[in-house]
Amino acid sequence: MAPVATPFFFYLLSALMLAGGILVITRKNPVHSALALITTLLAQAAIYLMLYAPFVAGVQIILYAGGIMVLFLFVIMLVSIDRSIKERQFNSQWLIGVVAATALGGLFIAVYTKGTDLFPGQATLAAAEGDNTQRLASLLYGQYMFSFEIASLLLLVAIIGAVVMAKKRI
Amino acid sequence: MQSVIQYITSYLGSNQTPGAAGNLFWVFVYIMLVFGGLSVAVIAMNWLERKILAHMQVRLGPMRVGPHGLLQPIADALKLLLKEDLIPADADRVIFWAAPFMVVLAAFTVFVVVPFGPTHAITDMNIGILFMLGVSSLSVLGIVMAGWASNSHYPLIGALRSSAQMVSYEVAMGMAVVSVILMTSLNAAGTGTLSMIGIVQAQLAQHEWFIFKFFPLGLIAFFIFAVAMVAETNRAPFDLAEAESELTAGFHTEYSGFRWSLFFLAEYSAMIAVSSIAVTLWLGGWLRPFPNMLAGAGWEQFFSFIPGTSFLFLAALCFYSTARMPKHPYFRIQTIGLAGFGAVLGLVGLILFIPPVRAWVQDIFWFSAKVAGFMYLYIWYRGTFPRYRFDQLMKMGWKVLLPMGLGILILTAGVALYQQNLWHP
Amino acid sequence: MPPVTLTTSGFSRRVQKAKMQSMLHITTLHYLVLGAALFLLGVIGVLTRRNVVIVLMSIELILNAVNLNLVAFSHYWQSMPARVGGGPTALHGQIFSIFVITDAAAEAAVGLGILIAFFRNKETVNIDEVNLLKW
Amino acid sequence: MTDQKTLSHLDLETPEKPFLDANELVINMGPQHPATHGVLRVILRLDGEKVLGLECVIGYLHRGVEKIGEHRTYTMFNPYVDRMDYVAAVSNGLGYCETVEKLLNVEAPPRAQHVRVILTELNRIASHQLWLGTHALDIGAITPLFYTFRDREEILKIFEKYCGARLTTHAFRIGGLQYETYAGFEKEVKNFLDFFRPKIDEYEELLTSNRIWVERTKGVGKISAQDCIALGVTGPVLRASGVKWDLRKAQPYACYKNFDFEIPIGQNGDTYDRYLVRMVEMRQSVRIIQQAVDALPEGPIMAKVPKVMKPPAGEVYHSIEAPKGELGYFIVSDGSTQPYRLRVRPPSFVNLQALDQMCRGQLVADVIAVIGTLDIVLGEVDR
Repeated sequence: MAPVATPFFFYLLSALMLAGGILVITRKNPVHSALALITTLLAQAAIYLMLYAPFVAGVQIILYAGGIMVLFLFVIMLVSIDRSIKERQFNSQWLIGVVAATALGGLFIAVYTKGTDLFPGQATLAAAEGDNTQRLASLLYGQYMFSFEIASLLLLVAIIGAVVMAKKRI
Repeated sequence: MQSVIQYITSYLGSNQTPGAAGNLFWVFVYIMLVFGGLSVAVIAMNWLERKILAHMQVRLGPMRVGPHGLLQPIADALKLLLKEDLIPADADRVIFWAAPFMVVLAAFTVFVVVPFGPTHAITDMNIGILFMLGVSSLSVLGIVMAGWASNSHYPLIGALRSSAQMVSYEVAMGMAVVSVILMTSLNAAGTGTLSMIGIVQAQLAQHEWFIFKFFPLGLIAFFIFAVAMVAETNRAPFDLAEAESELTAGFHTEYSGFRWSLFFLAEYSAMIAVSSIAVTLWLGGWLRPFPNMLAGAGWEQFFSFIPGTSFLFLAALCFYSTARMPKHPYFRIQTIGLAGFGAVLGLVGLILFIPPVRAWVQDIFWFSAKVAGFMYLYIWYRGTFPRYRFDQLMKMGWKVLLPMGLGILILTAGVALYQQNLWHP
Repeated sequence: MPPVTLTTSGFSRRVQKAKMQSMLHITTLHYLVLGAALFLLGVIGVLTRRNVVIVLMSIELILNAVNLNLVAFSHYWQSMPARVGGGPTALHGQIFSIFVITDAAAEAAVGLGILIAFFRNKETVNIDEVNLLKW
Repeated sequence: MTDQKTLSHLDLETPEKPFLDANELVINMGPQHPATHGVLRVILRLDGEKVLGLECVIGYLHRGVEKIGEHRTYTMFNPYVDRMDYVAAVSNGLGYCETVEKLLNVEAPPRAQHVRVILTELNRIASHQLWLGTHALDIGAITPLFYTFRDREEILKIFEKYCGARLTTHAFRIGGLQYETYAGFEKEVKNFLDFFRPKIDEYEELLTSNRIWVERTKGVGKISAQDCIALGVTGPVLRASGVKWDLRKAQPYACYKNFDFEIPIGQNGDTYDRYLVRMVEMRQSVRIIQQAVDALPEGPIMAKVPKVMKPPAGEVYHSIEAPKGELGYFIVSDGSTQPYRLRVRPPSFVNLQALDQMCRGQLVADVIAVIGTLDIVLGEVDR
């Protein structure tokens, strides 16, 4: 299917993502932050679809929005947040942090304006999305087999680590 | 004007879903049709659940509003819409407001890829089944939001239970689904598919519904999914999240009126959604029984009469009940109403006998009939089973269904490799 | 699906001239700028917030910004000719983003596990309080 | 005192170390809650879903029945006792009438005693049916409720035909019965027995071997025989813990010693055993009623009691085996027409204090199951 009104959707989704991101780092209540982050993640999944990466979009929804964020919400509800809402929200070095981030932002701006030549000017259509999943699968289980196994090992370690951490006594 | 008409009619000849054809008008029509049909199905399900459950429990169920309580769901809907919409004083208003919409959104969006027929789906996605599982997993967010925003203990416990339950059963569910996707790859090219339509077509091509594939592997995978889907939709015997005897009503304790009805709507459409996944993956989707074994024009003719006949049967049932209505004048309006309902059903049945309609409606009929079977199972479970306890539920999910799912996955992969002659030890 | 046509070789300067048009023409650069903005938001969150949960969420933002870049580049490479390593099978960016998502899941699980242990001992979620190696 | 000594091993006050200190949840279950069987309020201290301890708050249905008794004559107070355990009103009446008879030193004639046994046992079945339906409903099985209510209706019909009331029957009088049995009473009771025997199998078919039911009830709310005795728990709860104590056998009243029946006991003292004990008790009740109807003697139904009762001064305690446990009445008479002091020992009230002991360390869902299995009636707890 040919894309419809690409610029419109791009700007809409970008606005959603940025608004969500700003809310994440400014809300007092972590639950509100989490919901803003979910908005960002869903908008990003839609952007993946625009980039002809349907499988990554699906993984983004099922893993990030459906899995990781539920975990976040679960933990937020487990730790009582009433007291932390009343406390100071930003740490004492916040000024330094903002300055550092601004410097980094300046660096990005510099790179993107000076180095425009390095980037393609024209958005191009990728090949058929129809076999995206199949191609990804053959890459993942072929060329990247070893990395895949390492990733599963990482997950195993993470599971054991999380269980040990959450146990009654350490 | 001409071009508009041409744009609209250009789709009619194509053998694609409107989404794949990129025809916005027909996409819109299909969305309206699917969601309208879904709403009607939820209303019908509401009435049927109460009647069937009542008859299982030696009582009559709703009898007052309309003949045999047929108008009861409408009366209920009116009551819910007119009820005061309460928001607790200490609730988080925005999240409290947004939660039911989140749940409804997740439950309805899933239907975008449900294939009611080879071309009767809003769109066919390359990642169809992944999309369905992903989006339906979003409803847990809405439930958690509702439970947390109510700022009350019972909803909070309900939400925590529900999220833990849904996340755990999704894993077992995924295992069962992956084993089906492995089965779709048993063709010459050796490539499987995640597309919902592709999965049904693979069943047609392999001359076998996947529930019977590699017997009993397909059956066990189906069993795992059938258990997990009940847990996923928070229905009895896994309705811990809204266990009315423990948590009053679980995560929607503080909700009333319209918002509560949204949760209700979402629950039933989620039931229909997971049932249609099960039907698509294991029971051959829109395929009629024995499409290969009993092929040929004669059988084709025979099976094409079944939709109309079943509607005529329902109409006959209505007329029988009309004859049994009390003859007292007090019941006159009800009797006429029931007869009218029967007449409408009969008319629909007769329309379904007209040849073009007969051919056209086949797929949708078989798909709906299979989904309706699952709906009956849901009601049956509710009438029969006590409720599981939370730790038992978790134990079952992680210690029974997940290892079973893993075993099935490995075995299916092994058998599939063997069949493809790819097994070179 | 309309046939895919490569109108430029990829290193075009023409479009850049027409600023307005470039705004309406979504290029890889647009995605990169979006990713950079998201990354900065995440960095600010990590550096300034006290609440551990929100710091962890900011890290998720950073990872997502990286993912966006990866997928955008993967899209770009798919449109490149095969002789420089492009073509429809050049999906390495997407593969990498899947690994990043896996990594994020592991990070969230462990991070939240640590958070629970921390909260149980200190009864606070402030990152300033984490100033001992063992408590 | 001795009580303190017996209770000390229960260790009811020891606080458990919670999992997350800050996350200890206090939940008010009731007084408006679907599963507390009336207006019981249970304050639960939870760690996640694990119960660290609970406290029952009672008195929402207190009507001062005992005080009312001191201001009414012996005859006038008789209907009031029906309002305590309103699902087993006949048993309450039997206990009260027998206590006053003991005080007056009269005995009801044999025919009256047989009818009393028949009605009391019918009421035991009705009470157990109501328990079964609501208990199953609490655990999530909704269908048994409708089955038991359908069959309980038959018993209530017999009551209605006999004394005109279905719930608060006021069936017995001090010294015997007021009404002779109606024509066809014996036949109807026998019909009911024949009708009811297969129904018990029907209930058991739905539950006894149901996997979920067994998992939900086995090992839940365990209480040892020692704890039961220390806490004064009686009735099916005590018997399910393995103590063969039934007042119908231990201190036979009415004419129970004429009948042949078994006392079922359990072994583990868990919810499942209590369920089984009550199911067997229903079967045994059927057996008793059968014998009582077969041996129903002819004769008078009322002993000679004075119109104005002035029992001799003194005190008396008499207890019977009500469906829920030992129902005792303690009456102090000062020789006037009204009791000087009247005290009821209700089984539900005493059994309820075992709730904390039974629920510690279990989950919220188990609290519901345990409240159901104790078979409490709040009218009797609060009086």
